[in-house]
Amino acid sequence: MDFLYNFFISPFVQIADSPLFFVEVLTGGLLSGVMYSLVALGFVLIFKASGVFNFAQGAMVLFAALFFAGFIDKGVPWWGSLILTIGVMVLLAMTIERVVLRPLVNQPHIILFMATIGVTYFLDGFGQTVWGSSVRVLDIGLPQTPLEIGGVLVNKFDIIAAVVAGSLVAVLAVFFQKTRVGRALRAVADDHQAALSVGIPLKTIWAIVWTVAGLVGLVAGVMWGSKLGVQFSLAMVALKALPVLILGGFTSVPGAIIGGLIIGAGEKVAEVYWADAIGGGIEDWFAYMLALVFLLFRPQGLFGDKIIERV
Amino acid sequence: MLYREAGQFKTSYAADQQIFPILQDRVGIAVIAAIALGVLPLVATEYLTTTILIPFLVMSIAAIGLNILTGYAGQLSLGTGGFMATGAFAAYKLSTAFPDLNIVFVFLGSGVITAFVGVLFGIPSLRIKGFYLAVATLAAQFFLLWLFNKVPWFTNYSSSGVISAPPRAIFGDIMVTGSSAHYTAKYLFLLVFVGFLALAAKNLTRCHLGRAWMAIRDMDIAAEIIGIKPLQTKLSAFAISSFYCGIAGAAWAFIYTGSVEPLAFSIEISFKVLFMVIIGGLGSILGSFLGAGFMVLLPVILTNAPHILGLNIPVDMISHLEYMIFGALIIFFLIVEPHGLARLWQIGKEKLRLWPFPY
Amino acid sequence: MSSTAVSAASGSDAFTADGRHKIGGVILSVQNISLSFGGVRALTNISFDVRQHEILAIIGPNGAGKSSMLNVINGFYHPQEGKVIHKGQERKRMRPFMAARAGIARTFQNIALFKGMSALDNIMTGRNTMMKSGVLAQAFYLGRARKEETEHREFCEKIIDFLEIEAVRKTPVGRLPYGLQKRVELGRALAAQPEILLLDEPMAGMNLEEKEDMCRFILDVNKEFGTTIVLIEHDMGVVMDISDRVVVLDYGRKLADGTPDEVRANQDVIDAYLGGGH
Amino acid sequence: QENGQFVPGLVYRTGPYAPGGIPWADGFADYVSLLNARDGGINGVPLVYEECDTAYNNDKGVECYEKLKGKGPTGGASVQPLSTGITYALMDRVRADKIPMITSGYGRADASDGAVFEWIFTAPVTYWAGADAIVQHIEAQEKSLKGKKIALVYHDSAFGKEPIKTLQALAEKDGFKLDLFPVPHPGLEQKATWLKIGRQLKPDWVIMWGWGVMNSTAIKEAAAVGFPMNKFVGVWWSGSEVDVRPAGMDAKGYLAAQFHGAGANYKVHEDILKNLYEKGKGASDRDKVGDILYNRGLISAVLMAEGIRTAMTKYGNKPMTGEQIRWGLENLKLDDAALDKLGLKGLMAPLQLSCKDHEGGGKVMIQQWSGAAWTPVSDWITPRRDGFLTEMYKESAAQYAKEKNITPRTCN
Amino acid sequence: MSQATLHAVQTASSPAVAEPILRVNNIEVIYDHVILVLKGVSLAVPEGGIVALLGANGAGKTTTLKAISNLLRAERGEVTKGTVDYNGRSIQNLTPNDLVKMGVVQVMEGRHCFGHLTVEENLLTGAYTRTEGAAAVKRDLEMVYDYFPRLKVRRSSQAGYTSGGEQQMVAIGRALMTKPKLILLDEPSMGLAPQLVEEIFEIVRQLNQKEGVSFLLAEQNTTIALKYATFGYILENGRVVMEGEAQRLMENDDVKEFYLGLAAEGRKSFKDVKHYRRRKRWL
Ligand SMILES: Nc1ncnc2c1ncn2[C@@H]1O[C@H](COP(=O)(O)OP(=O)(O)OP(=O)(O)O)[C@@H](O)[C@H]1O
Ligand SMILES: Nc1ncnc2c1ncn2[C@@H]1O[C@H](COP(=O)(O)OP(=O)(O)OP(=O)(O)O)[C@@H](O)[C@H]1O
Ligand SMILES: CC(C)C[C@H](N)C(=O)O
Ligand SMILES: [Mg+2]
Ligand SMILES: [Mg+2]
Repeated sequence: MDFLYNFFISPFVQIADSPLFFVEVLTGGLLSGVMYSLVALGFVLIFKASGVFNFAQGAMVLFAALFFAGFIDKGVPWWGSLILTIGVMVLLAMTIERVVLRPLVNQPHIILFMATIGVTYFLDGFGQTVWGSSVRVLDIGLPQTPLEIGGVLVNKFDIIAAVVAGSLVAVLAVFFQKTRVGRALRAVADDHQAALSVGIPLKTIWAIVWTVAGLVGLVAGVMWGSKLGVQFSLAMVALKALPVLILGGFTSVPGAIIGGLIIGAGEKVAEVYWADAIGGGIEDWFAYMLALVFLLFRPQGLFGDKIIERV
Repeated sequence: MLYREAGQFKTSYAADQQIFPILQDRVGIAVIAAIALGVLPLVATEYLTTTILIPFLVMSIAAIGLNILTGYAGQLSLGTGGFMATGAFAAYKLSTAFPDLNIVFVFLGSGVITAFVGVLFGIPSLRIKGFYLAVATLAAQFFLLWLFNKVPWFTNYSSSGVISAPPRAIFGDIMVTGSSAHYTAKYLFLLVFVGFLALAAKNLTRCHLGRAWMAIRDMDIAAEIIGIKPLQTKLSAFAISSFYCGIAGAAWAFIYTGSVEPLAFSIEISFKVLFMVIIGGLGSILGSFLGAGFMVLLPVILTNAPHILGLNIPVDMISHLEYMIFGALIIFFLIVEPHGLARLWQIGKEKLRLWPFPY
Repeated sequence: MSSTAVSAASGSDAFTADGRHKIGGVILSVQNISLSFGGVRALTNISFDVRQHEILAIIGPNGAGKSSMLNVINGFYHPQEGKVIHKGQERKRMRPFMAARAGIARTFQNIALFKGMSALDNIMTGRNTMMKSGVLAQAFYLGRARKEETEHREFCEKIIDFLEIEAVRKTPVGRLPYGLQKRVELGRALAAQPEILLLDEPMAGMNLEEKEDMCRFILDVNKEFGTTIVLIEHDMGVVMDISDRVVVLDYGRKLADGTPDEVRANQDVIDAYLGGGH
Repeated sequence: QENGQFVPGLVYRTGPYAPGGIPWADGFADYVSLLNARDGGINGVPLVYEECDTAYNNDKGVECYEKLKGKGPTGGASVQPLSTGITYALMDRVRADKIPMITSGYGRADASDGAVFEWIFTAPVTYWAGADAIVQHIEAQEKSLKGKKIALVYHDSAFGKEPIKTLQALAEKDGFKLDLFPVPHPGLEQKATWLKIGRQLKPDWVIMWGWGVMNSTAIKEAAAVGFPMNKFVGVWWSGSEVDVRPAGMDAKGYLAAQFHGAGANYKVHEDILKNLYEKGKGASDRDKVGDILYNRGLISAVLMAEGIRTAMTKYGNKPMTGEQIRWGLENLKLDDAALDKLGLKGLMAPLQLSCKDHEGGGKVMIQQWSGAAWTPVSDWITPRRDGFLTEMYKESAAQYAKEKNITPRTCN
Repeated sequence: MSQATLHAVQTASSPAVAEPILRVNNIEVIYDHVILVLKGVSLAVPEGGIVALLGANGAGKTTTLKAISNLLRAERGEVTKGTVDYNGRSIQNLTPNDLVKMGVVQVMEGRHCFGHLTVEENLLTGAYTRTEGAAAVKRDLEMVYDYFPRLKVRRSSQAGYTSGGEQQMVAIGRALMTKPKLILLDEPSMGLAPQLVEEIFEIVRQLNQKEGVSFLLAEQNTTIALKYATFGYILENGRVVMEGEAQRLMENDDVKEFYLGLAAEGRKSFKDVKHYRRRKRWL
């Protein structure tokens, strides 16, 4: 059977034939996985801190990038644009808290999830009303050139992305685990009402979290935007971040990055070596299937908090 | 005084267990049925029928399907689009492989096939829960679309991957699918289908299967401890939900657009149906209709509103505003009533019952 | 609830003077159960028997492992060691729904009602295991489905009468006050017509009057149906008054096992649990 | 305007494909406005143009079509859906409604067979013709295709799959090896594809059938694996400014097949700038006039307008119905003289439609991105229709006719 | 309303004499815009007092407490009439966070622990609003551990995995960590072992006497509540039907019979309660 050969034998023959290429695919995959992590991180942040599955994270990536690129196009220097965009994101966070979250406090998670989809639509529409739907080129001087290390081709840009994501993860992990606010954030995620009852100010907490998520979104937006140009499709990278998210666990900051690495590497290797057996273009679902398989063994993702089941 | 159940005593449990125990409700349903069957076909224009009524009915089926899974059984799913695609392609294969098969059976058959697929993707739900499951159902969504796109057998080797509905008739010569079918025939055919499906869904949800679903939804561990088999119950929800989604997909391809490529059932459809269910009301069949109506009408109204108001706004601006208003309205409705339009309707009824005294 | 059906059928020697079923042989026996979670030893080598028709109370300080014990009996927790023998058969690696199907029903410490459903539907759910009509029959509400629904509804209405919750039968349970929720939960367990009923703090959060009612319900169930009852309760008044036997747990260990009076007199129990006031 | 000719515009200025949809729609709108502003419409019949946003989404496209088809005295008497997917979705409907559908450079290639597809016009070129032209160009560079490796990177949709059949036929005929690389919508992630192409397969040429963000991503990734740009040819929808600009200088040397020229140095642009932009009535930014997609929208509008104009020669100067416009299109002849008169000389190749041939013999040229502009690197290439493509059209159309119970009409 | 019974217990020494720290004036609460639950409840907690709020299930005790601590909004309930004053200042428009800062904290019915946080982290969230530095917080943490040694044993377990009673201790301990001046305790004894119940009330008394903390205490265990409280209110069906000093309430015949289980003949065994008693209502 052709299929069996293509599925079970040929990929390994190929790998053995040219191990260097395999390493290249692997590193390429790992590095592009990091780009997903950047987006997934925003999700994790909000989920961990308020129990809200923020579908709007993708829209926030686009939104931030649109404003940043838009200001630059208007002739504002990059640092000025950065400050302005940060201002916009803070404003956005406060608005979301006031208009969406506060009236929906203590509602079931699915309702909040739905509300964030509402936010997604609003942001997509708003960003484009202000800045239009054409592509904006975002060039902040990140090097795009390929680099050969020991015969393996890597992209400088990807390496920078990895460094950025790594540092974000480190900072956020410490923030959550070790600080008073971090603890309060996790409390809010567990029980809004109880958090209120001990005097945790949901208002401030949410404004903080959404601002931070907005800033993480900005970073992701700048990275993705300088890769693809700033355009509507940026909002869709959220879909690539979701499997990363469940694989790593909704509540784990380091999980976001490790999930990203696994998904990135997994889908690239699969696409390169198994496309012959099962047909190309599998990247779309492969990540989800991979995540699904992991979930069957760990329903809370690799690093997520265990789902508490008690009676 | 308008809406009172007082005075309508039930003398037997059987009477109390009717679908609509209250007289006013029964009258209301009868009126709606009469309008849908008798009045709308006569007055609705082609535009109205093809862009509002038919998609409304199609989406209602899908919404009922998802509501069974998510609203009743509590299994959050984003795979609706994938299941609808399965229904569409199954219907296409069935109707082209058996050209003499009555279109009613084509639809039912596609529902059954989708139910099997649904069960397959429902298996992980035993272990995976909540948002994890939701994201996992995306695996079904993307995989199924990819499959129909990739394997030419599903499209009878059409080079573009697009399938189009073969012309089929009921009662011998009334065309209901294909380009020569009259829109009113399509509408009525679909309406009858929807009627039966909605009735069946309502009945299922108030019998023991429905209670088992809701028990699993509300507290799965407790449900299991009082004797409900979780896997069986969840899978039955996946099966029946997918059955509905499959029929919705078939109706979409055969009656609404007439031709589809897999991309038509993209993740956006999944979200749309989820919206309908949530805006309409989780765990409510009526809500499925309200949600579908809301979601089908809203964009049409929004795109036409500027024109009607005599405003001259460029289309891109309209679209962007539409997005914004749409998003804002979703948030607004969730805030007003997180349990959806159906609950709003119910509160309205409760107020009516107390009327004229406020409490 | 009408008692005629049950009591008329039974011979007189099966009953005590006050009309209760005589306590019979061992119906359920837990033997050498040990259960730990990570480092926490919830249960250490616990054994006791439950006899048919008796009311057995389990008491002990908070965190002693009482609820865990019920969870083991239910098959929700799987002990690392020991076995549960139900009607002479060892149950191993049991899934929770099997216990229910074998006639063990239960209520929960933190109310575990189905919040989105009405009181009536919650109670009807208790009878789900007995309903067999198929999907199509249900979808079109035909024949068997219709008959079943009506029959079981009648039974549930009896329970509703018995528990005096007629007024709230159609109210979503999430909106009911705590005490009524507890009652609905009891109703749901009763609906299954269990042989053994496990009650986890059925009277927590009730005032005296309601506790009296609840005791009455429990005693009546035991009397009329001969249901064996295992009960966790912190109110010593209740425990001492209504139970036939008491098992005392203390941080995973069994401290004592005997009649209420024996237990009350046991110095270990006084030190560990009852405190000076009792 | 009660007695104008109603022109529906199914466009997309929103959604993931908006960056490409906007310039096309602007070009189309500007040409319609130009006719109204400069000539008072067509033969004195003003054009009433209304857009509806489809977001490149099939069911929205259907809704827009239904919404617009009944407007004006003669209805939306011709449509251009600007999407292969929507083309498929409307195929049955336009037949039932008797509305000609013009799909310039997209849609279903076999619809060129006017005997079966009475209501669909594929002028000036189809994807099959485009694929053939690209292969011709490659052959011209390589001398012989025998043993060469060509990869096709395509948008995994009805659109992207369209050229496969032709390329496979050519591969067999010319002896090259064809490898297929589908990219799922929207095409944000292509690293694996390009690693495989650039580092493992190392084909001689890569052909791309992409649209939207997929294009710029592909160019970037190709550059990242060091694939030479001058061996990388896109179809016309992968060859606009918005596709190459985000890639910066990496895109320099990239090739694209076009069925019209770039730039604003034609008479028609002069008119547009004078009659519209100087009066502040243009639809686009002034500096985007003449962009590839802008010009394509413009040409699409020209085809429609000339179809109407031709129809009026037979039916008189009043708003035309769908059936009349079909006659007009089937008798449309745009030779050099006609193009010159329209101010389009050099912008596109001449063409002539007929009852049988709804494609009209359009030509293709290859252009190269210099880093700042598109410049032609080939002459007009004539796709090998006779004996090759027309046969394929016919065969495929016949199968469609059978499926749909259509009896092909006889064209004389 | 039967005025006779009301007057029987109402005494001149209504707590209004001492300046109350909390005064609730005739509030009305509606859930979901339609369900009227409180129909005009008034009560007062004197500075340094322990006031018990008694009543059957569903009488509206929890609702009253939530109306005070402003947690109602999260349940889609609202106060539609009446006022709530704390230290003479209206607090209806303050957030729960402001209230906690001002020293008003509620221990919610049904525990509501943060399941994923450890026991110790749960306790520390209680100190969120405090500003006096880590040392003071540490001291209070030790104090809570002294009160509840069991929590110290379980300090690093996730609260979601602790037993019902342990969670109740966490909830109370967490509230103590806010360093409150007025604690709204909702059924503190629920699910606790008898000797712990005593201990909890001892803690209440200690805090009250040593630190001057005031308490408003919704409790089903009437006997013990009245033993420790100075003043009591009895709520039925969303209305206050009886109020008076704890001592006097305990002596009231109706209270004795329905809430304390002391009929004229003395305490009855639960076993001997023969008939379901029809509740005697004051309404
Ligand atoms: N699933 C679990 N994971 C970890 N620890 C657990 C789990 N279930 C119970 N425990 C621990 O086991 C011990 C016994 O708990 P259990 O709930 O049985 O106590 P209990 O006797 O019912 O106490 P209470 O009277 O307070 O309800 C507790 O310390 C609890 O923290
Ligand atoms: N969120 C809610 N929505 C609707 N009704 C509610 C809600 N919460 C409480 N109620 C209703 O308000 C009434 C008073 O409830 P509340 O919880 O205040 O009583 P309680 O005195 O605390 O009773 P318990 O002793 O059982 O705790 C009850 O009838 C209950 O049904
Ligand atoms: C603009 C378009 C018509 C191109 C597109 N990709 C298609 O569907 O063919
Ligand atoms: Mg317990
Ligand atoms: Mg309460």
